Amino acid sequence: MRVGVVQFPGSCDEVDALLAAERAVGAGNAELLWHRDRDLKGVDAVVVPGGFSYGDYLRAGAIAALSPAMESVAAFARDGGPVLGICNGFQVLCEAGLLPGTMLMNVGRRFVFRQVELDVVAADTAWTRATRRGQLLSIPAKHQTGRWYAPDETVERLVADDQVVFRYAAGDNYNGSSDGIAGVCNAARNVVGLMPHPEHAVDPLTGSADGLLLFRSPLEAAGVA
Amino acid sequence: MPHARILIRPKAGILDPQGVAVEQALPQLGFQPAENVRIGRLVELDVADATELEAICDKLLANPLIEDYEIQVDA
Amino acid sequence: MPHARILIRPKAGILDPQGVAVEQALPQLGFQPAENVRIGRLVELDVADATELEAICDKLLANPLIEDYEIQVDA
Amino acid sequence: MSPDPATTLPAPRELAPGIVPVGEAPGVEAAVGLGLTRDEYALVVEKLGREPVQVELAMFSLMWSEHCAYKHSKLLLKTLPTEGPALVLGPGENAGAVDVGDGWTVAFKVESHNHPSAVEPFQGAATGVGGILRDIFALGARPIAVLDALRFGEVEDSDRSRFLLDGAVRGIGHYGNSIGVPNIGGDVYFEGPYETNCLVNAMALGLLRQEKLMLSAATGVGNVVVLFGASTGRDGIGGASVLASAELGEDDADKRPTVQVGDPFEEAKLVECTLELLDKGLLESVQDLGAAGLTSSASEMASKGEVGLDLDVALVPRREAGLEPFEVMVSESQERMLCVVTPDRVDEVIAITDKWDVHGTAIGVVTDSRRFRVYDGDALVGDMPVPALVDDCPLYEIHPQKPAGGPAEIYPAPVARIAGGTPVRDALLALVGSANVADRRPLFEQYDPVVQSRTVRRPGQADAAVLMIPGPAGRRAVVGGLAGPTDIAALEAAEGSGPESGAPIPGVGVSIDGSGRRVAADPYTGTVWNVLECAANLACVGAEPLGLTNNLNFGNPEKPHIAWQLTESVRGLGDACRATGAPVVGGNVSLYNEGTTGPIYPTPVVGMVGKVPDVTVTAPLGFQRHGDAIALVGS
Ligand SMILES: Nc1ncnc2c1ncn2[C@@H]1O[C@H](COP(=O)(O)OP(=O)(O)O)[C@@H](O)[C@H]1O
Repeated sequence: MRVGVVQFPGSCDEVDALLAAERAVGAGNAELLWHRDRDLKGVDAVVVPGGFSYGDYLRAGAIAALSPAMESVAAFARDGGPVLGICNGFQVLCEAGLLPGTMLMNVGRRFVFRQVELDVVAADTAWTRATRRGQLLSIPAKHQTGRWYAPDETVERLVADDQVVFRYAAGDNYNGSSDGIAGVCNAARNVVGLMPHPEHAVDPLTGSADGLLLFRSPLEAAGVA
Repeated sequence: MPHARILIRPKAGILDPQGVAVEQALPQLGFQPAENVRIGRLVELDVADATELEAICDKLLANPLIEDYEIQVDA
Repeated sequence: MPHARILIRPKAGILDPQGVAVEQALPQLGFQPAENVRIGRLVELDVADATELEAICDKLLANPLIEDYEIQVDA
Repeated sequence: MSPDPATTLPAPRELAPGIVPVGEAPGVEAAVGLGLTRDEYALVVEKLGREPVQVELAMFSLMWSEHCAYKHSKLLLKTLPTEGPALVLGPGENAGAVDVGDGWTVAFKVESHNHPSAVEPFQGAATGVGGILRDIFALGARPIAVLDALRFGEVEDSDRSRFLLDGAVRGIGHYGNSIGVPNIGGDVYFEGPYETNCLVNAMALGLLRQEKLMLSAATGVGNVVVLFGASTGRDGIGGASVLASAELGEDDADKRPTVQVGDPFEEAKLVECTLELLDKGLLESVQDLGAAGLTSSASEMASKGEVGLDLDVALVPRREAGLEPFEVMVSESQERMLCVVTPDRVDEVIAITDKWDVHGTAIGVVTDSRRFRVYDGDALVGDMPVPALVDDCPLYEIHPQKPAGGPAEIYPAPVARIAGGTPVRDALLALVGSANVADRRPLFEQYDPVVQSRTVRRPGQADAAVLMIPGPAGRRAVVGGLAGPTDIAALEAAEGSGPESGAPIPGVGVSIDGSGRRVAADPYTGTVWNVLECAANLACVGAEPLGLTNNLNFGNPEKPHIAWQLTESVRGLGDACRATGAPVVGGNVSLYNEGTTGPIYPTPVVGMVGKVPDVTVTAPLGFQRHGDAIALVGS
């Protein structure tokens, strides 16, 4: 199993995502995909990492969503390929129309870093098969524009269709996301986005290893685990 | 090149924490209270072809889920 | 309450990285190139006393070191 | 796109004897307006053999400023110990560096951005972070951490101080968070003497293989000088605007922004581009553009390489029309780098700068003239001996005198916030709720402490921050290049290292400290304390000090009592360094920090780096388990 991590100018967490993926799928099995290239190099799963793609100017994720690499990622996703968007990457996937909703400025208006608890709501997506429903994951969140928003009708539909993948545990929804939603998936359940950073939770030495479960999940889908 | 100005506003009903902060700050600074404070973006640019502006807004400058826009082109 | 609109722009000569980013993105998206793209803020509000607006801009809404502003009050 | 080198690369120009730069000499009054003394101006005239023209006067006034020439502190700084067993690079380059083992080097430096932050705290603090990061990657080191030391007036009483605190913290966060360098610590104090002169000091660390260390000396006559990064605007020209030609009338004065605006996105690309250029061995030397812009970076590169430079300002990419040559030479536009390249590699260098969207431009050439010649197209607009610019500024002795009445003569007593007789319970609550004691979480929570996957102890978790070195990301960068697949786990398995192996994982501890009040009370002992506090913080995470950097924030050294504070403080710093075995690897001096209410507390900020043999056993802060014994160590 090979994982590709898209690298935009201004990405910050792409190397962390790469290392996290390697820990999960084996060394040498992850590589960076340059934003200007359409070639996904035959990878089996794609991570759109966090950071400030194109400086996050205009609107977080807006310019990155239109890059050549994202065109290929969209096609890959439509064909059922597993795609994970983290933080800025989640915003990029929303801007690209691959995931519902969008991100607004935190209610507190500031950038906040905090280790939060994530409640797994759906354990049957391409990126959560290694978790259990109701499991609490300790994962850092860090953003200024991380208030996930969708109109009420959309939220109701997502809840009904079981497309809510993560919620913030009580007290941890510091950005004010609709319905405490921290991550969602598409209808086909192969594309998942979340605001917190599982790639920063893959080693107990740096705080938690709970995030590894996400990176291991595509393996289970592929029947490798 | 025609000069254009695009006003981008948060859609009605969406919480605008910056607007709320301004509303709260005004009386504290000794000003009369204000209402319906909304903070958006202003994009000004010279374009070769003003008919492209709507597509530019839809595709890049504004997010229709959360924002409305208004295009003003100088005569 | 009179409705006012405040256009806040980066001062001439001040680096506007957002404008630069948009200017570079447009041709990449297949649009005609644009020039002098500047991105600022748009503040809309209803105020009790429109004569206070200038002071409000100076004190709160704009950063006079790097931004210019223009006040438009609806008749 | 790539130009034909034979026709377009700048080449040394023949200069007929007797040719002097065009233009009138602005004269001695303009020089005084720019901060030179009359004696210094006379010395410039002597060195040039004529009066300086506009570009030359602008350049001399910057190079001979306190900021660039250290005229009032250089003699004192020479007394500091700069040798140690782990030393890789001492003072004099963009940053200092120490050996942390296994061929890994950590470069680090602290720098102040006090004045810009007092004017515009968000941009001032942000560009402070941007500047110190450039110093780090100019050495070829990947920036791995930022720390910040902040001093403001009493926030409980002062709207202004709250505004400055808020802006500075947001600015530091904005820049560091956006560029992907973790902020792993700092300190903050709120005291009256900083009310009208806040301090914003930022420290950065970088990681590199020792053999990759890049110095800034320009070498190789005929080599090309390439500028890359942001285009040049009128940022930070403020002071030099007395030189502007008359056609710019009064009304236009406010069109000259003095505030530098930072663009972390540009810098993020600059980091990757610079490191790729160095990794591929394409550069002879590289230097960032900081204070005094092209003037100081180009002339210092020439001075270190003992060469001359011809530079054509007409080739410098501009952000706006109408910049005069002197404005290009002194502009402090951010996010720019200058490098020296052999002519055959210019195309390749420019292609890599294009890949990263930080387009390089050849603007000059290394000569054997030992003169810095500035052209504007065909016109010669400046011609100065490099040593005169860089080395010949007079150094001044300062005249210390201890204030007879002690510190009380200089500083008002701090405000008492808890009245005598307050019940203990209330006093305790007031104390823990007071600005100087309260939890710093609301502040450091605005910074990303974990990006790059190296942070073992982040703010609030221990007395010093702890990073794994090299950490998985650093190891990968070196083994395979970040873009290529690399077998880290296999490497770890082969070495018997890695998280599951149980083998020790090496790292560094970092701390930054500097209580000004203590130094005001007793400059010598207070400074010793600051160093010892850093060392003690390191000890708490099991780190052995390897070296330190410092930022001397003081008032006007021409005043005898400030001269005394500075002299005593530097004496304390030297003694404490010798005692802890940590040499000074670099630093910065910020003088004339005086507001309307008098001088700031003398504030030597100390940043110390130590080696942690095994980060897996560093103890966190706080009592861990019920039933553990509690011991007090020391007397
Ligand atoms: N300006 C700052 N930037 C980043 N972290 C900070 C800053 N000020 C304080 N901190 C962090 O907050 C924690 C507590 O700081 P402080 O009260 O100064 O503790 P100490 O006295 O143990 O150094 C430390 O981890 C420190 O690194």
